[in-house]
Amino acid sequence: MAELILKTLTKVYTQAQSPAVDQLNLGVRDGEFIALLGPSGCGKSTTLRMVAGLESVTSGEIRIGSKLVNDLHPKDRGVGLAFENYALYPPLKVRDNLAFNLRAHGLATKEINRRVDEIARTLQIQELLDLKPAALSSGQKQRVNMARAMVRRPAVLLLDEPLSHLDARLRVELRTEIKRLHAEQRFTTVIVTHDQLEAMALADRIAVMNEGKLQQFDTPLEVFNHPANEFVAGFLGEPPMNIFRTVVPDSGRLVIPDTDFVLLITPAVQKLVGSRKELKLGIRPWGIRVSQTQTDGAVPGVVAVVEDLGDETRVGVRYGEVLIMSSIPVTRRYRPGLSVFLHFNEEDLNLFDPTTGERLSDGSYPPTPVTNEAGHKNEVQAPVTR
Amino acid sequence: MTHSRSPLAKIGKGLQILLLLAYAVFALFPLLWMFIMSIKPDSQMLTTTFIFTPTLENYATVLHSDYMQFFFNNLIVSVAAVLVSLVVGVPAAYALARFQFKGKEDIAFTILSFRFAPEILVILPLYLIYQRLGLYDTYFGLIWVYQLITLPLLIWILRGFFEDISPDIEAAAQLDGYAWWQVFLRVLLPLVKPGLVAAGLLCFIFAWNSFTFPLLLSNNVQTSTVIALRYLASDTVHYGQVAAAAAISALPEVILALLIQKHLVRGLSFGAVKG
Amino acid sequence: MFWGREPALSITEVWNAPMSTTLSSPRTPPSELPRGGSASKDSIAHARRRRFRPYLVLAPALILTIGIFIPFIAAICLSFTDYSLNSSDVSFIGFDNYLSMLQSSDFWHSLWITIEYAFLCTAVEMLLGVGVALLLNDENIVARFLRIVLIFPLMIAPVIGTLIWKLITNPSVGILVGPMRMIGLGDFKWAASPDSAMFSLVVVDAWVYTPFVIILVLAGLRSLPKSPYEAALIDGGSPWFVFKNLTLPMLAPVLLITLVFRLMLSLQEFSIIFALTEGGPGDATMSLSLQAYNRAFPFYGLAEAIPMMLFLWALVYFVSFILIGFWRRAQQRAAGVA
Amino acid sequence: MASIQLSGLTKFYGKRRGVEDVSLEVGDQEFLTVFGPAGAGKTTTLNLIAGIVTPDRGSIRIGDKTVDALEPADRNVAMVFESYALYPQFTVYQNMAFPLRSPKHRLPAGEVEQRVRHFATMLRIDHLLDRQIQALSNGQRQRTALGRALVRRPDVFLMDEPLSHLDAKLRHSMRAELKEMRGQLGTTTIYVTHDYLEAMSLGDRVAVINQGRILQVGTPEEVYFRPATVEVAQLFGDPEINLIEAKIRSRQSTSVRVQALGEDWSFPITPEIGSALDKLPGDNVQLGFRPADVTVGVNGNASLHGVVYSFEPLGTKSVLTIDSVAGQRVRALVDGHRTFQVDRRIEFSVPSASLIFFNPESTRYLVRSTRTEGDH
Repeated sequence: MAELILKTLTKVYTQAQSPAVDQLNLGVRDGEFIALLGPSGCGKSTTLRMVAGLESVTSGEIRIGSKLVNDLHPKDRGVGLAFENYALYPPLKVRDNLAFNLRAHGLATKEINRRVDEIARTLQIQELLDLKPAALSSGQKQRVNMARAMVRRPAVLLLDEPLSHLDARLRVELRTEIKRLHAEQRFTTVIVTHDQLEAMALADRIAVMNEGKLQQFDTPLEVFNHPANEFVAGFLGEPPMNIFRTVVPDSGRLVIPDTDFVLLITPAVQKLVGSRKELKLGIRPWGIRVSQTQTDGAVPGVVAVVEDLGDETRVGVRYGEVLIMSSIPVTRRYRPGLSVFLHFNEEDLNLFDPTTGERLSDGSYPPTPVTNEAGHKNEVQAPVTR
Repeated sequence: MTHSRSPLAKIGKGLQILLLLAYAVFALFPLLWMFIMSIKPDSQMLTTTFIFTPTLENYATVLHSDYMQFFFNNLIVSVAAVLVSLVVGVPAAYALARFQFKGKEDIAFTILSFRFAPEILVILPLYLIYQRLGLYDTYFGLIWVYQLITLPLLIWILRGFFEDISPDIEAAAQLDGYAWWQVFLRVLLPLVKPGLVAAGLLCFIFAWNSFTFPLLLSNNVQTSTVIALRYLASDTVHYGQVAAAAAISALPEVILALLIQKHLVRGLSFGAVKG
Repeated sequence: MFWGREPALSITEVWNAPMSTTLSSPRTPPSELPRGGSASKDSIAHARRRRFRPYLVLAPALILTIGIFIPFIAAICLSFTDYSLNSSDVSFIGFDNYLSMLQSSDFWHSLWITIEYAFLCTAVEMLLGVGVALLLNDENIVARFLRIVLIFPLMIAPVIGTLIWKLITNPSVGILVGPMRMIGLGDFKWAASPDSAMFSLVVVDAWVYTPFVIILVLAGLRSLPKSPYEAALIDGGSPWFVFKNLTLPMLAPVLLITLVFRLMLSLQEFSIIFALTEGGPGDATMSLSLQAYNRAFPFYGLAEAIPMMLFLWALVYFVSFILIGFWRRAQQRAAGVA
Repeated sequence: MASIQLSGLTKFYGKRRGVEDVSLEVGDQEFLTVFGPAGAGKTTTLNLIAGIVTPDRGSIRIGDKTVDALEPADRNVAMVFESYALYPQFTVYQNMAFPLRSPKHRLPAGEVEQRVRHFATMLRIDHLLDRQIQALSNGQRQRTALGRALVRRPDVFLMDEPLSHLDAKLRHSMRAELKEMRGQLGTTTIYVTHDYLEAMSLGDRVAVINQGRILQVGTPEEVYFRPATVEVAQLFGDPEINLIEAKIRSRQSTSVRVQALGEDWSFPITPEIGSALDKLPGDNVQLGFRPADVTVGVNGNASLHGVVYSFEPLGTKSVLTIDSVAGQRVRALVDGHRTFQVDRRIEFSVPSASLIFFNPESTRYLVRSTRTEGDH
């Protein structure tokens, strides 16, 4: 176990115009679990493969522990990698798959068996040891894949999209297992994923990447609640954050042109807006309250879509090209065509510069609501009672 | 991979290239030699190896001889054989790829097995029948028997190409209001066109190369492959002309081979290995 | 793959899954048939129409090939007669042709030659081909160049290839005479001597067909999944360890199918032998095909030739049948099923 | 416009069951979602209706005619394939116009042009009409496939997982757009999906199918709040519903005391629940409750105890996995602002109104409190 440091790590493929990974700086503490999160092609897998030594480094440094590993052979870096497509050795039994690395490093058979049995117990794959990979289900393959990465007790454990090929039920199950396993074993772990839920659930910190560049590196809640820019805001959250362009005709109002959308803003917010005439407004569906009664600052609209999804209802109101979705407690009340009012929770407003996409911020706003299990305040949504 | 910087790895790399070059010499030198001979005048044939006065005389002689007649015979028979195979084989390949029916695999294997029956075994009875039916020494007779070479190959290659097309596309076109044969003509055929071209060319090459069939089932209507060999057996050997004849016969194939390189693996293995 | 199919692709998985199950077991009853019950009359007619469609589409190809199948049956019939090309009366003589074949030393000699030829050619080509393919599976300029041009010997007619080798080894104009003399083999006679005729044949056959092996094996190598090798890189296995434990088992199906093709064709090779030695000198390279040819044509013994060819045909099928069995098992093993 | 009637549809692929005895009625202009996991028989059902696959048994009516003997081209249904099945050699325009140039649906060139443009505009792909299919993103391909189906104005729409290959963000917005568009089209639609959110959001009714058999057909509220079987309950919701075995210790008219999760607890019941429990053969009952309904550590009056096994924040919500006293794990969906330490002891409770009762032997639905379905 060790810390992992990436310093201005860059990868340029010869044919490509722009770098696959661009000046990436990242420090992973000993025992920390971080996620590289981003859409496909954002450079997250390339980063992971550079750390593993499967991809050469164009410039920059990779340090594991305090050792520079740029030019080290993959087998000498002390990393374990769980491949996205499992990459198990098809002709070998599970046991031999797990023992491959230990044998290559010349461990005694007795020690190999002990280690294999131990990791098999941890990942609950004891009864699979004498099977070949093709006989395994995808969930089992993934467990073996992880076991193979962990059996060598790596300094850094690398997980490449470990859950992406599993069905929903297995995904949730294995996600919990990984989280628990990390809590117990505290491997320094880097997970690559495009699934923001996975990143949020598992990681101590999330590094959001796009087009080879690091967008934000922070704790899940911070990334979720205070996205550094429009990209991060749009990428995290399901259903996605409503992000749309508004103009500021005069102080104190945000407007979608040619529609009924007129949002009154407080001086505090106006201060962030400054003298801009245009900006991107982002608000998560849970930050909007829907009602049939007008209150101060409510935006009128007509219901376009209603989705009843069991534990929640989603109501969509259209303003020209913009469909604003809100998520509210289950209710039978709303039907398309109904006139309603949308109340925007000020704390949940995210303002982005329309050209750079950067978050407008004075450094302090808004405060992060933090609570613990003893009591909770700031409930965005009233508890559902039936 | 990125990790081969040790001296041992460098030696290995050098050895690898050396061995490859050795094989390249073995594989290519004979062809080069054929070309050298073909541009060597008869007078210098026995006295020189690499240094001589190049000439196109051998080619001129061959091109003005009756060899060209045999060259065109070969062309006619091979092209016609491929065309017949295409007309008959494309629907068959489609049926074997898509439809589910009784005896499907048996039919497919029967067709394939023709390719692997000893040619002499086929020729012996055909020789008699061809003479009875007046097919001996005719274009038609050769075109028909060439089907043994071209048809199994074409059907098995194209079957793979048809199988590569998602069945959804076919279903979509049917739902769009087209009968199954219209779907076949308007949607599927354009999609397998690359495969069609590759398979057709490969069939042509094999038909062109055929030796045993024209040797034994034809006499005056002869192909260049057979005739080239006879040149060498004749009493007054003009080696340069033999080499030129061989080069002329080999040239179309070398060009075609380069064209279909991408699909060659599939073709050579009857679809067993997808390259 | 043929002879047992690959699993379908993921997108069309649902659609294809049932298809591939029927495909792998050719004798499953056609699934388009209604199984009784409450299917309406119309739908039965509909199903019947659909059922005949494939045969309709296949018919031309079948007619054409069956047209050639008829002579094959004729051949079997002829083999029970004393038919020959130079006499007009034919009588039924039962198994005489077969019995005399089995008693003839020519036949056993030719059978031995056939097997020797096939074994030597296949062995040389497989070893050389696999070796070269492994060396070629790399990105360097020589490999890239060779990958393009190595198919030339395979593409030109084997007879033309043989012709070229005849020129090369020709004692008066051949390029090989000088070098051979230098290494003390000045009087090496190639195809002209019974001692070296088989060697010469193998050289020519290997020159023509090694590229075939290379191309298939190379394709096999390139279709191997990359990620297990990356895993092995991180795990740190030695090259030999990786080759033995990963490459060889995963490549086995391609190796076997290549072997099948080469054995089947070299067992019945005719044109190279005919062009280079015509079975000679004497009967030093008189394989079954040549033997049958000689009986049937110069000596008019058509009916005697047919049993030999039937025997050869049976041999080819027997060998390939066994090897295909191995191939199927290797496929499963490579996929990790068995 | 037409209704659809499937009766006793059965299709085996060799020994493998595609669907068995599927009977279903879809009303005119109804939007029915068919929901189930991979390999449940959803696509087979669509293929049977479209005529791509012939049934072993059973019959299909579209409108007032039986279509069993009709070729796919003659059934006047349009289908959106999961793979999109676009013609790769054509442009977007040619793909969308293809049905209108067929012998069956041929229209004059002018009208073809007008219709293609109309629907392309509606789907916001009008600027892509001259593009080759290879040059399109997944979302654009999906819209093109939808467009090709829409131009036909068929009797019936069949949609096979049209959103499944889109990324999560696009899937949410396309779902909402599709739902908005539904109203404008008014064509009978069968929509296949493995995403329960899609099934509930889009469907007037949901047909839940698994292993070739229909498990339940009902409104989204019915299948979510009154699942016909434990299996149906497990298919809806993420994380999955909690299922526990309970032993009834004692019962009054308005409350019941059970042993479950290793503890004794009691909760109030309605008369309806009471009479359903009376009909049970033994003392055992299976209880289901959704993670969102679990309340954790409030007011000190929680009746159940456990240890935090794992805590996964998801933003607005977090998943809390609790090791109960009996060792069985319970998942709770808690507010995103709360944090929990692994291995800490906590208390939790399950509101009685959220409990779904199942017969433990047949795993069939018994009863739940009438105050459900979000009547607030």
